[in-house]
Amino acid sequence: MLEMRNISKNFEAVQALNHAHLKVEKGEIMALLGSNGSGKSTLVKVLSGLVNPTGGEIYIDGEAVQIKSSADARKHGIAVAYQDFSLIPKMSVIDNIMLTLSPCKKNGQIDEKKSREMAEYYLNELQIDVSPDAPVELLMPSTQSMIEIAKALAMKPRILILDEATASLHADEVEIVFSVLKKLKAEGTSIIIVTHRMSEIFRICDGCTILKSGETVAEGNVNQLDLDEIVFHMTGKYPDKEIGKQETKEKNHHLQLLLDVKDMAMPPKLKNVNFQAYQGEIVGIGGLDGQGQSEFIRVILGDHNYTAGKMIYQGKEIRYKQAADAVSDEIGFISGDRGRESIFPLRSVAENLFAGNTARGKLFAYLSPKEIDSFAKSAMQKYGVVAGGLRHPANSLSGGNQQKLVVGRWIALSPKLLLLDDPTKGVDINSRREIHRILRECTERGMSIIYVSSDNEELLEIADRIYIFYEGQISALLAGDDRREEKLVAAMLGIHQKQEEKGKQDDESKN
Amino acid sequence: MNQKINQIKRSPAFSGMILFFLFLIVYFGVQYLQAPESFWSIKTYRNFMSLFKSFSPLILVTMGQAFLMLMGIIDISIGMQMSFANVLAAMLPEILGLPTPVAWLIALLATILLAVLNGVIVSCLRIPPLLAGFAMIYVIKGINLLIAPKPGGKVPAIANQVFDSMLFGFIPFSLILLAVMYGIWLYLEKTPLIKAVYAIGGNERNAYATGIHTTAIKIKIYALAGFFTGLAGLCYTAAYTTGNPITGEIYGLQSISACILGGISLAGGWGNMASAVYGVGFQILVQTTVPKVFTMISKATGVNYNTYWHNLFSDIIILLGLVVTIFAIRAQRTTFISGLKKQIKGAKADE
Amino acid sequence: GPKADKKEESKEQTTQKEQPKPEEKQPEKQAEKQPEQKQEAPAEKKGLRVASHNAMIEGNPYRAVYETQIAAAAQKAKEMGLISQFDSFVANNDPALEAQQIEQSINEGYDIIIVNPIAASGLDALIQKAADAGITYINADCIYDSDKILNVVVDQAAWAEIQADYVIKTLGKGAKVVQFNGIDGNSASEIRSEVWKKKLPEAGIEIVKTVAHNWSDIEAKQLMNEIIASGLEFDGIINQEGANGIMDAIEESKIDFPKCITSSEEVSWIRRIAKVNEDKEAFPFIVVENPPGIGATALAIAINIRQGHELDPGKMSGNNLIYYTPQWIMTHENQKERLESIADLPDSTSVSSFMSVEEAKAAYFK
Amino acid sequence: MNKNKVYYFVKNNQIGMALLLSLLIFVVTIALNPKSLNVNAFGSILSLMSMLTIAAAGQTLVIIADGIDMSVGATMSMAAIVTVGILRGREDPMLFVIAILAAIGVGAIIGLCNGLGAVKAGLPPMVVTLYISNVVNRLQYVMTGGTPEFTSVSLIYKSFMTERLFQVFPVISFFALGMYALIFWLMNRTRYGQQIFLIGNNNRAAQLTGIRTTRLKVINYMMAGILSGIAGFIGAGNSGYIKCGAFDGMTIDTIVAVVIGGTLLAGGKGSYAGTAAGALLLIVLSNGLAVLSVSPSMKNLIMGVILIILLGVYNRAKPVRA
Ligand SMILES: Nc1ncnc2c1ncn2[C@@H]1O[C@H](COP(=O)(O)OP(=O)(O)OP(=O)(O)O)[C@@H](O)[C@H]1O
Ligand SMILES: Nc1ncnc2c1ncn2[C@@H]1O[C@H](COP(=O)(O)OP(=O)(O)OP(=O)(O)O)[C@@H](O)[C@H]1O
Ligand SMILES: [Mg+2]
Ligand SMILES: [Mg+2]
Repeated sequence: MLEMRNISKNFEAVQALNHAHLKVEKGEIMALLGSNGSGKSTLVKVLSGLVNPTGGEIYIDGEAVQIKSSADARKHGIAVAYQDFSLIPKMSVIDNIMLTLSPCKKNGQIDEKKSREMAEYYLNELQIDVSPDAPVELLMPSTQSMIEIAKALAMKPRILILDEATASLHADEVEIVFSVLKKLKAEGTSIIIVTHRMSEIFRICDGCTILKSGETVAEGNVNQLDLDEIVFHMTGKYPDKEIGKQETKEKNHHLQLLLDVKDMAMPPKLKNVNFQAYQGEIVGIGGLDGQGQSEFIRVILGDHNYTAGKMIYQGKEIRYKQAADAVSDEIGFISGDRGRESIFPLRSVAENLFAGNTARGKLFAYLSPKEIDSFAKSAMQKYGVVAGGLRHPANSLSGGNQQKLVVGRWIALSPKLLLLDDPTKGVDINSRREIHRILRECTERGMSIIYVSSDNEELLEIADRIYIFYEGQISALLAGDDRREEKLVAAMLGIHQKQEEKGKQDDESKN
Repeated sequence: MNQKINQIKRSPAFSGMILFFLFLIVYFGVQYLQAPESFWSIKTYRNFMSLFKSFSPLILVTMGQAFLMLMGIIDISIGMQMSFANVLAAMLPEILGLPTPVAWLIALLATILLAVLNGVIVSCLRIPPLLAGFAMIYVIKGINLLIAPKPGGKVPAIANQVFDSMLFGFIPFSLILLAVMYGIWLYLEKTPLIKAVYAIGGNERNAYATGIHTTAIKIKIYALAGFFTGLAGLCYTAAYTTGNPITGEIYGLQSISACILGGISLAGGWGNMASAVYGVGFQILVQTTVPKVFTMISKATGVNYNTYWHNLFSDIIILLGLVVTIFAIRAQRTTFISGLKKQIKGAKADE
Repeated sequence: GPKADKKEESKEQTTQKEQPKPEEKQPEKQAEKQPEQKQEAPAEKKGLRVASHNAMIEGNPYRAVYETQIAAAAQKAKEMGLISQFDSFVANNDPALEAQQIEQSINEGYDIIIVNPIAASGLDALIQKAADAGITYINADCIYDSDKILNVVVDQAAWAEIQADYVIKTLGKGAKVVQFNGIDGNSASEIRSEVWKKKLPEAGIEIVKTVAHNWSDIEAKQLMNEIIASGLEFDGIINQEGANGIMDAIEESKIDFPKCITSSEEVSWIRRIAKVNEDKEAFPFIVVENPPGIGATALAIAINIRQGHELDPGKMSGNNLIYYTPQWIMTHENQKERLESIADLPDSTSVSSFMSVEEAKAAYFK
Repeated sequence: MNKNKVYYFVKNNQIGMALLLSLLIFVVTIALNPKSLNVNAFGSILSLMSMLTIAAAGQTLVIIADGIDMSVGATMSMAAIVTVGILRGREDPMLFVIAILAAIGVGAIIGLCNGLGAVKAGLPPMVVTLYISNVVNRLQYVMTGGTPEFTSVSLIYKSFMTERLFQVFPVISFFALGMYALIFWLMNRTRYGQQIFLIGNNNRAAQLTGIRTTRLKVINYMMAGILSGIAGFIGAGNSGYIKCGAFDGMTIDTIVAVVIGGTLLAGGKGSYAGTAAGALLLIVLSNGLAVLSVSPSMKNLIMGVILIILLGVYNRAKPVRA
């Protein structure tokens, strides 16, 4: 039905795809797997016309086709629910679902009534409970995600692609989506699912294609593969069963309380959060995407304003108005959303490393370029950033190196508290290890770290204690022997622990 | 009823509407105070109606600009384009001896073509619209001056008579024309084309990802704006019976600020044609009323304030109007969002 | 505010100072006025209402002086009881606003409307309307093509001829000149240019370059700089305005003075060129006035018409055209006395004359 | 291979290209009109270029920080009028100090308004600075009653400001050099400069890195206002006759000079050297068209087309399809 051969794509210095393959049959559900940054989304976008490949061919029903634009993809019956959405924030739910699909009356105007009926059909099908006239920007991420899926369904595609569409969905929503997918499969639709949730693969997928660094490293039937093998193909190593079982440091009691957050709320994203970070520890924050972790960490930084509760840092109650206030109190922040929140793509490697330093100090005092260079040089040596040169623009680096640049920027300044929001997104395994090593060294020197991650494995590996967020609340705190994958997953999904969690929270609030 | 009011309050044109009606009251108030005895006569009506005649070119240009701004594009050369149509319509009969209707048709088509060229430069060459506008002003000014080195040309008197006429003795021709053009918007508003325009203005990448031919739509809308601009040029020709190569230039910036005053977002995807009309109406009323207010003040106090003061105050009022509009829109949007902060995911999609 | 009042005052002073200078018969005039004012008692009762429409004043010093002088003349007429109301409107170069303002004036029933328009066309419909309403509509400064109105303009052809004659006399046959126009397309600028383009070649003088400085000293300077930089050879300069800018460029590049320069009547220029020529005639020049007071003259004529006086066709140039011939001319010969006559004018203004109501009557009426 | 090299040079060396194009245009001009090769040509080009470069200093800073300042011209005019008004043709050194302080003050106030409007209030910079510039422009007329009482600085000062050493090096070009040193120091030798580059490149990242972006951008607008004020002060001496709105036309020229000099309109990348190169290109082009007696209409047309070509080469936005 669909076959992609030898697809390559370079983004400047980054090779996102390297002769990748993908093949899907009619009525087949194919899982497209790979670690972060392995090129899954890029492959999907090549198919949907959003990315112009450097090379390769696409065959549909055995015929070579040219996909030069999204409209071309549509013509071939390809519809995608994008990882980063394709919704128009200010437009209503109906308009978003029916954009380009609305039936017209004889006079060329949109038949609003029919259009509404059709949109409502898909809303019902996916059991999305929203007002069809609400602008989508007002909706929760999970609802937006459902609308994105509805939008793709409404195109009645022959090939449906869901790019991590389930990442921010709740368990019941995932069920609904899967039942719809099964129906479509029965109707002969080919489906490609990109996901990081391994359980989903075995539940619904037939085939499986694994990408690593832009190359297709494995293709096959799901029942021929087991989880370990999949992980091996994705990462190049077998999963370490020992993860999470490492010694707990149990040093909390000897150490000083650095940050104490009490009953913090920021409706509707955060409710009643109690949180502590001690000096010299790494506190992990886990949970599904969009459960309030990012907001929480930005509240600490002063980038968001909270409406209730208080924050005590170094024994003093604080309320930052902006990130600069926090930074001058020696709090650092590293975002995983590199492009938007941390890298200065046009500025040189040296300037990027020096950026944290740039933000401090007298505005008009003499600043020699040598100072910047020597700072950058030493940071580069320490943190192993591989760069063409200090003067090259940051966007000439590969993704992993860009991220190391950002990490290096902050660690070189050794703040008292370092906040990290999924800092290893799209970072390869070695760089990731490197970053972890650096962070551990830092805690030894007394730095405290709050580490948000969407990757459970990573959390279990690096964090001393793990707070898990669910719907804006902390659903569990895992410390010591509790730090086990199944507990973590359960807390993330907010499933079995309802009572337990309640009790725990009561405890916390009593404290 | 309440629901209706709420709907109006939420409309993008709300703040523009308030500004407009506020100044409409000022306008009539001044008329009344100037001559209370003759206020309730036909004169007041005629005075008001004559606004449509004089300003229909600006109103049409603003409507054309509004189409583009909804798509997130500004075209500061649009005023020059109007002059292009005007110069062609006036000069072609003189230079080539063409009959007037043919000349006017050519002027209209040529303006549409020029607008399409502009669209190609912006959407295919992907030059930022602001800079493209600067460059196009040079180009079109050059062309206009080549066609008509000085104001002039041949315009038959009948054109002006028709344009100046009143249907049934009380509806100005220009008002009808404007109503028809607004009708075009009312029709288009419900078509997939304008939905696509909003989508592109809201988020171009996502509109593209949804399968919208963004380039094609942009060029279509440029052509549509060109149609409005060309028509504005013809109105100008009829109203002033002359071809003037450069006087339209100021309409470029005036139309943009009118749209913003009316509540159209500079970033695109937010606003509607009513916004543009209210905005330009507000601007026109300020321009025409402020000198009168000063006349009244000087009559009352005996102190003469010259035109420099009129202009200063007009500009200050428009600047304030701008500030009010933008804050109003923001307030509107925050009540919309009712406390919901912009969500990380949504923001990401903006990229 | 208070600051504004002060400005107004100071401006009035300026104009008052300006007025008497070119009009040396001022005292007698004042004396004559008293009895006449009584005669015009009925007109006073009616109270003429006057509206002035000017295309723009910002960025155009000429029109700015036009504006202040017509306002001053109107103020005087008001004091004398000849008119009851004077309002001034400026269209900021926006034809729509201009048309709108004129239409409103017509609707509001002003008796006299004096227009210095943006362009020489485009107002026919309004003129018709004004005629129907019995309004005295006078077009001032730039000629407007219509037989329904009276044009009161400076005789630009005469102005240009005076300059051309001077250049021909000074340079003689075979000379080369650079021509500086105002704004291409502006009627005054075009009329002058046409005269020069005809007269100079006839006299065997070659115009080697023609440029337009948009009545701006800064642009004139840049253009002159470019001309000098291009290595163009020329003997003299025939010019409409902006002589200061031209002079700046000449001094800046330290080239020799050309053999002559012509210009109109900015006081700063007059003083500057006079200084250059203080001891001997180092840089032959001629200054010919193009009085911005033409609007005030138009007002005087309009009042006469409303008072029922009849225009003398013999004193007009065509049945709807009154030419005001430039009178204030300065060359090296009369440099001293001319300088003295403007001794108390500030640098920023220009020499300008206009007619009082009586003078206008004497000059153009039966 | 060779082709690639040329492409790489053209793409990545905008300053070099601007200079190269300027040279090319100049050579063509001379070839078509050999008389135009003379000392005065150099003097006049240098003088005009210096003035434009000085005027574009503030614009460079603002555009690098991802803003735009449509009030450069109005600020310059205002400062020039204030300068001339204070000097009143006198030459007392004290008065010069007062005049330049006043020019700086005028610039700072206008810049502050721009900053508050464009950054604090978050209005679109293009629109808000444009309207503020309108108001500033109108204020000049109200203040002076349309025609300033004094239109020129004293003769001696003026001839100093317009003096050309050896007929070639105008005094004003030394002011331009001084301005260059100042801006170079500001942009490349202070945290201020570093910060505006970072803000222009990625405002959100700069904010999260701890830069007080709002404050800095307001300061930057003020800085631009001050620089425009200084430019107005210099212009008052250099341009001879000052009237209301004398420098209004400068605004667009500064934007064009900045952009064709390699500064990104979207901010984050650029240099003042580029602006100077852009100014040179504009002036040489305009000079060339004048020297070749191109009519004003053709001059406009050619300028526009060349601008579009330059923008097409250097200022294209990224395509939606990656
Ligand atoms: N538009 C772009 N410009 C530059 N680099 C890009 C662009 N899009 C993707 N990349 C890079 O290409 C590589 C592959 O990215 P891609 O989004 O395909 O990864 P992915 O497999 O979908 O990862 P994830 O699981 O995190 O979604 C990454 O290194 C990324 O940084
Ligand atoms: N145009 C360029 N300019 C400068 N350096 C470049 C350029 N192209 C490639 N490089 C260098 O080549 C290196 C290899 O890039 P590449 O994207 O293949 O790295 P990578 O192995 O994928 O790293 P990561 O896994 O961290 O993303 C980059 O780090 C960069 O320093
Ligand atoms: Mg992805
Ligand atoms: Mg990589």
